[in-house]
Amino acid sequence: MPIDVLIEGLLFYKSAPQKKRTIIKLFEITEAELSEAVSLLKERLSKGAIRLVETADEIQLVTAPELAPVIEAMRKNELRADIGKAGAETLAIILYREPVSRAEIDRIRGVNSSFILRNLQVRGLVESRSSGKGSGYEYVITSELLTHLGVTHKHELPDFARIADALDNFKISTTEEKTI
Amino acid sequence: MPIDVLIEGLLFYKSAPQKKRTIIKLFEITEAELSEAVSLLKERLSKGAIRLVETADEIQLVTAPELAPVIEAMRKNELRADIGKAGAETLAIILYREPVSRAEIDRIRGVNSSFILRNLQVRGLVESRSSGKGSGYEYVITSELLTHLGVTHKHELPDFARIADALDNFKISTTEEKTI
Amino acid sequence: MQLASNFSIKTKVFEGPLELLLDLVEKRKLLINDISLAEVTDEYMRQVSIMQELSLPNTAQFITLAATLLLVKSKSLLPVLELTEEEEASIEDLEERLRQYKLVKETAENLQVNFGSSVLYSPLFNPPATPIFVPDNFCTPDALHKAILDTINALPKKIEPNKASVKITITLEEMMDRLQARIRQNLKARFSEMHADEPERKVVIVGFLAILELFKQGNLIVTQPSRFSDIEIELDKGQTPSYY
Repeated sequence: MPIDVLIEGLLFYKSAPQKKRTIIKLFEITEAELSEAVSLLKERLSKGAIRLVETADEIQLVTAPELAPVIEAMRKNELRADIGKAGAETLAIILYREPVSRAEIDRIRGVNSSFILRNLQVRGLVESRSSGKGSGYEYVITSELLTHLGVTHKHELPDFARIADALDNFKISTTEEKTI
Repeated sequence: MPIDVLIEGLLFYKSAPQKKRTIIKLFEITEAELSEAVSLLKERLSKGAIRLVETADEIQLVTAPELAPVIEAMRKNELRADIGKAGAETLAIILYREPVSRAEIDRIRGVNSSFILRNLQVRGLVESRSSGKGSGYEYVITSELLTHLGVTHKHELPDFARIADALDNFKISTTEEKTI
Repeated sequence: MQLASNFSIKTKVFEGPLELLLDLVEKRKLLINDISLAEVTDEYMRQVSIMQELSLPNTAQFITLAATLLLVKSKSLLPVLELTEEEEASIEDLEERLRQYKLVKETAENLQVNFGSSVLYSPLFNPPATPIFVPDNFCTPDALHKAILDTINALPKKIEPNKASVKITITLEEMMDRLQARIRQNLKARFSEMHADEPERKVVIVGFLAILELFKQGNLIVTQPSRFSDIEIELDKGQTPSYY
């Protein structure tokens, strides 16, 4: 069976985000095969009501943006969630700079962000994972965050490349962490 | 939006059989339009992992029969794996605090627990019930698990009073912090 | 109670020093550079001293940034002031950080508006009507007791009082008062003598800035006989007889 069909079946059956790592192991495929299958699947789904959301670590099936008003009507007077000013700043930093450490988030915002980060994790919008190097943690976005922003990939956000580049290009001496 | 896409979105989102009658009313279409859209949708889906099954009254999306062995293997794997540290923590919170809302479980653990809660429900370890107030659900331990644990009274649980205190104190201190 | 709510209406609460600084620069429709930073230093210091009086939490982190701002301002009032390489770098750093924060803030505003406006929905979860009961090794009172203890140990501790190592607690106003009193006694003081016993570099800078403020207001005569030599300070008796 084609890999893209296998992956579609898995995602449909689970109806939740799945780690790419897990899929690669489960179907005994390479990273390249996964990414090729994901492209094929995205293309095939594009004519219907289902979309594939993708982050660096995970993929998930969701409804197309055009269906949002229909489903919202079904969910009835549900409150629209607000993430707050501090939450939005923290999300913006993670979204455009991931993977990013807490020290880096704190430095950019000029304040301690641990409470906000916990809150964003509780809401399933970001995840922490061990950074590989050393004992530190780094933060990445979840596919859940992208679904709330109405995009299937972060590159679809308006101006993504420009903002990501600009945020990378500030000349700041990162050794100076005394500011917090 | 084409009717077949609307119907696909609805079936995908609900992930349960839907009455044809209800769909006709919801989208203000005729019976003929419905059956034409259903044919179109069946045709379009035929290349992927999802199929549309139809009875006299209902329609539903399911995984393709060719995938049955794969899905069955996955299901068995899931049930064979243990619930893990995260699963145990979530289960323990419900055991000591029930009935408890997802929001409170998330707040205590500092991460989003929704997928873990699904797994615990699929395994028959916890169940959700409507909380009465508002739209929320609360979680309780199933009677099977209580029997399995041999617990007839919550106060017999090790350290019950001290743990209840610690969690109560945490609840108070977090509701005071309205910093976001 | 009444007072407190009045205060919160008049004064925006700033979560961090960069947010306050950016707000001051943008209120004046200025670009981010050394000139605009010098211009907003007084207002920044004023806000920080209000925060200090109200004993707001996190005031310490505002004061750290104030030290760099005072450097910027000193340099702008007295261009001959020599800054060390490290000080120059900290000023450039502050400008870059402020520009970066400005971009983050603007991006965040868009994010906040878009968040939830068009959601991609994942399928609803329908719990099984008759689940099969599959307990595992974690499903014993002891294992769950251990799990709940781990959970409680991992709960975030109450936020500790800020232990940032910022010792400077002197405000600009206090410094100016102290300075005036000393000058009244000595009539003529030397900058180096005045601060010889101050171990904290930042206090020296605050003091220096206070001198420059008084000079600007016409209360002092400041002379520096030659470059790098000591700065001499006198009270301007002619212009401000009211001081006697």
